[in-house]
Amino acid sequence: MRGVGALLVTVPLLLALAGPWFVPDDRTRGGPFMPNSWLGTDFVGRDVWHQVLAGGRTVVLVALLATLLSYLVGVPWGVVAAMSRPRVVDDLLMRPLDLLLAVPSLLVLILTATIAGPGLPVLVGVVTLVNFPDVARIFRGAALEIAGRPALEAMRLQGESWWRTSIVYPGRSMVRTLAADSGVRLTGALYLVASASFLGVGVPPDAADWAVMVDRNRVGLFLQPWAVVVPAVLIVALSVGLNLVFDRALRAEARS
Amino acid sequence: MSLRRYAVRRLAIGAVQVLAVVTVVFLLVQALPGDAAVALAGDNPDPRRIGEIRAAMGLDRPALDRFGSWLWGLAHGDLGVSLVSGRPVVAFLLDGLGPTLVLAVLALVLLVPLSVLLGVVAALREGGVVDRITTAITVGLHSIPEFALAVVLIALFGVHLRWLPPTAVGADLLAQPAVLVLPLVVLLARPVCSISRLVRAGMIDALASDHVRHARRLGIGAQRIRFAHALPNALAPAVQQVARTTDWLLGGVIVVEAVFVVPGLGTILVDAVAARDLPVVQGLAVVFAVTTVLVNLVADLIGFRLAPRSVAIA
Amino acid sequence: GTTGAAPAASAPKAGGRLRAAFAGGGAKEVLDPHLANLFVEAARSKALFDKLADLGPDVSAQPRLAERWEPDATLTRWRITLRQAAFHDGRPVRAEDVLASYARILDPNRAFRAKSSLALVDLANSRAVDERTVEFALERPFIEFPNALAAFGAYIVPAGAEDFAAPVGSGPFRFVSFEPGKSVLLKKNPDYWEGAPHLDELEFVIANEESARANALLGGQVQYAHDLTPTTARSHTGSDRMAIHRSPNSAVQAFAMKLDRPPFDDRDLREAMFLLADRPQLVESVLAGSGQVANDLFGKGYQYYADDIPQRARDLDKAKFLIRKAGAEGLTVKLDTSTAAAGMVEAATVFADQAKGSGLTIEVVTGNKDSYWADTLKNGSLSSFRSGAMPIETHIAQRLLSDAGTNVTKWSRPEFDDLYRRAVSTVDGAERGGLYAEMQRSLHAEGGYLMWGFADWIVGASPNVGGISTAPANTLDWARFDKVWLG
Amino acid sequence: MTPVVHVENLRAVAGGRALVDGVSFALSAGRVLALVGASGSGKTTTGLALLGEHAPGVAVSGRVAVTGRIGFVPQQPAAALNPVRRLGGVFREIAALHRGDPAELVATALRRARVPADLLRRYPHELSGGQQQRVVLAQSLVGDPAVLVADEPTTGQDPITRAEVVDELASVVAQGVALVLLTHDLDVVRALADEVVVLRSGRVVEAGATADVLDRPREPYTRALVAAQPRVTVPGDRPARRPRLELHGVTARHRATTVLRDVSLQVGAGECLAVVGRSGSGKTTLARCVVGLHPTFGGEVRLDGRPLPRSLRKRSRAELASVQYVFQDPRSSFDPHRTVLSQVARTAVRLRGSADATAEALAELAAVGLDEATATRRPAGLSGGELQRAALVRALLARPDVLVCDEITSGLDTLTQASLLDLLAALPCAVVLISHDLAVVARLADRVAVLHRGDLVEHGSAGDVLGLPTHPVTIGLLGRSMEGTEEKRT
Ligand SMILES: Nc1ncnc2c1ncn2[C@@H]1O[C@H](COP(=O)(O)OP(=O)(O)OP(=O)(O)O)[C@@H](O)[C@H]1O
Ligand SMILES: Nc1ncnc2c1ncn2[C@@H]1O[C@H](COP(=O)(O)OP(=O)(O)OP(=O)(O)O)[C@@H](O)[C@H]1O
Ligand SMILES: [Mg+2]
Ligand SMILES: [Mg+2]
Repeated sequence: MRGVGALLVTVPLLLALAGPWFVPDDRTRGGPFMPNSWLGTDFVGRDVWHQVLAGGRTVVLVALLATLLSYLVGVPWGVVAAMSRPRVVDDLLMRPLDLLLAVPSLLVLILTATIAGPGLPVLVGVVTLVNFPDVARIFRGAALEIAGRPALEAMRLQGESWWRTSIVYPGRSMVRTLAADSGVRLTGALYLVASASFLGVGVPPDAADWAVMVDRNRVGLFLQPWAVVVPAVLIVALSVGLNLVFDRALRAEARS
Repeated sequence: MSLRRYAVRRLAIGAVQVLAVVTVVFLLVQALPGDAAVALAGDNPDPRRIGEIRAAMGLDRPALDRFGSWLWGLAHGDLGVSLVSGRPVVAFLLDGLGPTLVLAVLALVLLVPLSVLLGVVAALREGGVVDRITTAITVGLHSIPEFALAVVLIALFGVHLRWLPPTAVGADLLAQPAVLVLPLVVLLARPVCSISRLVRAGMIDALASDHVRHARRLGIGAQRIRFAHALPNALAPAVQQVARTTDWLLGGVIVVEAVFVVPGLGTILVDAVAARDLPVVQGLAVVFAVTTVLVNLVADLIGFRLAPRSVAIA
Repeated sequence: GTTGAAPAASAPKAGGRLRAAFAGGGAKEVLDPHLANLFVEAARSKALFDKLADLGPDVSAQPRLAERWEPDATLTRWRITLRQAAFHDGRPVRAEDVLASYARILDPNRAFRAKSSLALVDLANSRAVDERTVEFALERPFIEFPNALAAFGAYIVPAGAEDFAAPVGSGPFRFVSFEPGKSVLLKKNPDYWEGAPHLDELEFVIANEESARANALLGGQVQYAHDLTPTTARSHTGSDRMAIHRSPNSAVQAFAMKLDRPPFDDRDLREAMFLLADRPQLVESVLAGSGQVANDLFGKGYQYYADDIPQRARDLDKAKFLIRKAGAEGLTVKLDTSTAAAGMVEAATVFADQAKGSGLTIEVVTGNKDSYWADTLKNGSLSSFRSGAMPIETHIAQRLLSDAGTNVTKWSRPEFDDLYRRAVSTVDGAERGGLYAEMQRSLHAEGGYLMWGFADWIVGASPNVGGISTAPANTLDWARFDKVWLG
Repeated sequence: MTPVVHVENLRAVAGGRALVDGVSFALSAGRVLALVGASGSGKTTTGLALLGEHAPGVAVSGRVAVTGRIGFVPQQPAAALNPVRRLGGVFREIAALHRGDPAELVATALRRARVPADLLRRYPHELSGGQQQRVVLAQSLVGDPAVLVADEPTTGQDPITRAEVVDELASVVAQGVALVLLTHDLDVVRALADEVVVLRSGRVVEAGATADVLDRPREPYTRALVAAQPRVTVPGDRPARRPRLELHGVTARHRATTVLRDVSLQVGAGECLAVVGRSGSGKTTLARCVVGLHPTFGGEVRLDGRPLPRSLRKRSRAELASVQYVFQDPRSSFDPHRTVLSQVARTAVRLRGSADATAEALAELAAVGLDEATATRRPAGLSGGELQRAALVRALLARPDVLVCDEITSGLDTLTQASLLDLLAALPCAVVLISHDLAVVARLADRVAVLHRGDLVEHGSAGDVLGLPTHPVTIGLLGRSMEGTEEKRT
């Protein structure tokens, strides 16, 4: 098992990040779903291998960026809500999120995407929007618990700096929460990015994008399966690999 | 705080939430490009005709005015009529609620035992082959979008092997349960994965806890320890996740409904948004928001029972 | 043509229930034939109701409930004799019903789709001559009035009908039940004027996803799947579970350039665009070969189509030259497109690829699908375009006259309007044909539509279904279930 | 009588270190054996070995024979109760494992452990610490165990509860159960044990009858252990000094419940004020109001006549330095990721701007018996007693005017405790000492305040309060302490 996770992450990640440099400029077009080249052609007759090379960056970047952004917004949001005095700030910050959670995420997704139109920033924004309330809630809970810890109170009694009491110590204490959460969250982001294309959100319907490829090429599954199978396997490998790596890191951290 | 007072307070907050949600949805729908008249005119967008449609639908009234009268109706239990078809919104909701409820309820009924079973089995074999395999499968499945899984399952079991009907087209869901098998599998794949992982983690923690060790010392049998002592502790976080899954299920499993042709709330939602049929979207938002509030309330009450300590502190 | 392993049962057979899967509009669908908008609504209306005329295989008007029509010499009064037909409740179809139906469509407070086609009817001066004769007064001479009678949604309903919860029509099938967004069940009308249908029952079911329709057909859950993709057709060619029926020339695929604004107010640039398009490649990749190359003109194979105009082909050098001449070198043009119709986005990117190296850059912009047609009617300079079948005259009247409601290319030429007016008031067929040819020549030379292909309409059916016609979509024989049988 | 417990040459090894080394003893029914020794001497390890258990990473060898069933009352009863199960259900489950009428079995066990039957409908968190302890005892008693192992049953309990626990255990023993008592509380040993085994670093130092070992110790270690035990004595009056710290009408609540009502107190420079009271009476809350960790209280806290800001956040460095606090639970008051030394030294850096904080910290740590090797470990590598001392040094490095100590002696053996008390007695600053242990109070306090359910019920010089207690709670606390000291089983 050792190294499987790393391998599962590296292959798709490398393909995604470096792939676009290996796509030839003059790409030819043939008939759709023809088996004439290595991985055949896709639904508009483009070479699937070239599409695979070109199409990982958006998926991976959007998922990574959206996850990162969810944490960048959600963690401070939750921490500020938890640590704030007066407690009204907590309500002011958290009630609107309850509201967001009461609107089904799908409705939010469809409406915001329709309003904003396609584009990677929109996709990143939508995935972030769906994720960050959850992140904020989790980290508010974690921060509340940390704020009540005698260790932090002791530091404040020592006159410790804001930096150490509000950032370093809570940050260190939340690493575990973060690590446990981020594997699942990244997988969820990958999933959302992939689903968005089915709903017609975010990316143009013929973009070179692994998720879009899975959706648009599924009509040709019986004619030319590689156009679906290869990008799908890459997405799954990436998530499984990420989770295995995070799990391993967590277990290692727990042991130390 | 007593359970009842807690519930009443939560319901009051819930009512405010529902109001806020419909307001937000109204604003969002207003912000959509085009309106019902434009959508209805479709590829025949003669401006004169669009103007006539707009007048016929009453869209020439100011937005605030329309929202006001809609709210007034809501206060009287009237959800209004569809802009496009003129049918009462309630009739739409009732049409769509049936199939979605059948799917959602069945999915929930299967979800809990399935994911608990998987989670417990993995936890009892922590680090073993069974655990690793279930972990890899659950993580993998968790990242596969419903449409991709559905395509594969339909191609294999519906079309190639012909074991199961590939769609539910025109079928009465309850009379022909076979049509429900594939949609349910697709619907359950993700939640089962996420919840079973939560159960597994909770179970591992609980099995290592002092109170389980103490229960063992008292001579309580292994099965009782697992299911009566460790499991309840592992369930609390899972219940929250189930609540969120319910919201997802009721919120219209758009993809599953589209792929398997189940004319439920998800389909109505997509169609209504595409048609800019504001009253229908609003009606759906009310239903979704109310359900979400209720489901979360129920989850919290169950959580209260499962983790009496944490609620008492919070 | 029709392909499939097992040939459709050759001899018509009576009986059975056919289930037909269509894309729908969700729960917003209604059974009011005048409100019909979607294919499924058109097909259902056709099964339940009749129009006075309908479009034949060459997309020219053919008599239906009208047995015959005669204009007077001024072409402003039309006498229409109704066929002996009855509504499902046994009442005969009378002149009054016709007038009432048209009055309903033309109601100024409503917005039915056929209204613009029938707008030239002067209802106040039209009358019922007797039970089965109507005399229509028109506001201007119009030889193509039968096209209006065949307009989308111009169905005859019983006088006074307003509630269509259980519709009563004169069509080949009678209403049984309706679940919006899910299904409509009809049974045969044994007294249909054209002879009873073969089928006992007909059920329309809704499946918005193309793959769902194909899967339902493969799984034996439906016997007819409307509107399949070429890929599905290719996947199952030769299968013993699905026969593929293609209707050529059903939908035209195009790009629309606006003539009233830069950069396409420049005739050279428009010509350059015509020469840039590699039509065979577009047909090959976007339509997966299921279609024909178009020649920037609407209505291939339809009545009055000018097929003597030579086919355009790609000429990159000349296009480059023209782009330079128009001073458009280095220019970037936005091509608006959306998923409002199948293949538009793909065609846009393929075309953008084809324009590479020409000096002109085409940037594809994907817009909102629900408001796409209204948006592109007003905004932008270049957009994707697609249209179903209709008579060439209707195409011109609705899209190319100076005052046309949906003039997306902003083609506005007094002399062209004049030619049209002359054509529709010319009784002599040959002379009229000449005028249509002249109009098409000027459109071909400097019009705003870059029409690159005609897509086949693809329908899948169980191999045992017989009698499926391959007439273009939107014509009479398309989705005509009274002629279909289960073998 | 044949022994029901027989241990021979028990060894427990972890990572090459012997935690328990050659322990042997035997015990008959109805008798009590106490394992005593400093924290970390191997008591719990031995007790677990009797159950056939060991901590992960520990290898156990030797012979352990137990006749009949063995019950265990763990060191932290709260953790042994399942937070999501009502007590009744668990009791019924346990009863079902034994022969006899379940209701009868449970009722008997509850009676023997003095748990009121109406507690069965509750969840564990709805019980007080003492009740939790008795519930765990009752669980172990269902079905009549032959042997009971009780691990530190009185640590952290107030004198009244402690006496109750002792009574309970005594009555259990009277019914013929053999009891193995693991404790460092010599009062409890005197009250209960027939035999004593003294452990030091896992080895048996001395063993024998209680009276022999405790009253006539042979080994110097045992002698020191016994000698270091403080007694409750009534101190003489000392003159009152000018008040340094004053509390005026302090009222505090946790959410809706008021836990302190209108408490006014004062402490002079160099004085020691002891705050005593039963568990849950509000002692810790009072301390937290003073040090600024409970900012929502009503009333006023003054230092040298100037009001102190309620919240820690509003206090200046000087004010922070002048009022310091030693937490009740030392382990949780340290960051598990940094070394103890680095954490202790920060006080000197932040509050006094000390140039060589580390050296200063090391010196003071050495003064309380913590060498550099110990101090440079992370908190997990230190025993509870060691951490308690480190926490004290952390506070003292601020050179406070007022030091608030919350139960800083409860987890310590008598020797360590004695050295700590000496240190506290020598401090120049005002000390607020919160303690259950009236012997400790008597040794240090100039003034005593008694809290009961949030009310200040008695306040005065130590001599007055301890010598002539007026409030029933004070009398109860004091009486029980005296009893614990003087009563011996015969
Ligand atoms: N899993 C372990 N690995 C290594 N050392 C351990 C482990 N568990 C306990 N120890 C060490 O074994 C020694 C004896 O621990 P034990 O818990 O038996 O002490 P104790 O006498 O019960 O102390 P206390 O009075 O603090 O409860 C201690 O030094 C402790 O640090
Ligand atoms: N965070 C809290 N939330 C609610 N109630 C609390 C909280 N902390 C303490 N209490 C309650 O306040 C009362 C006083 O608690 P406090 O900790 O001051 O008692 P104490 O005298 O220090 O007890 P002990 O001797 O057990 O440490 C108790 O009844 C306790 O249950
Ligand atoms: Mg111990
Ligand atoms: Mg306390």
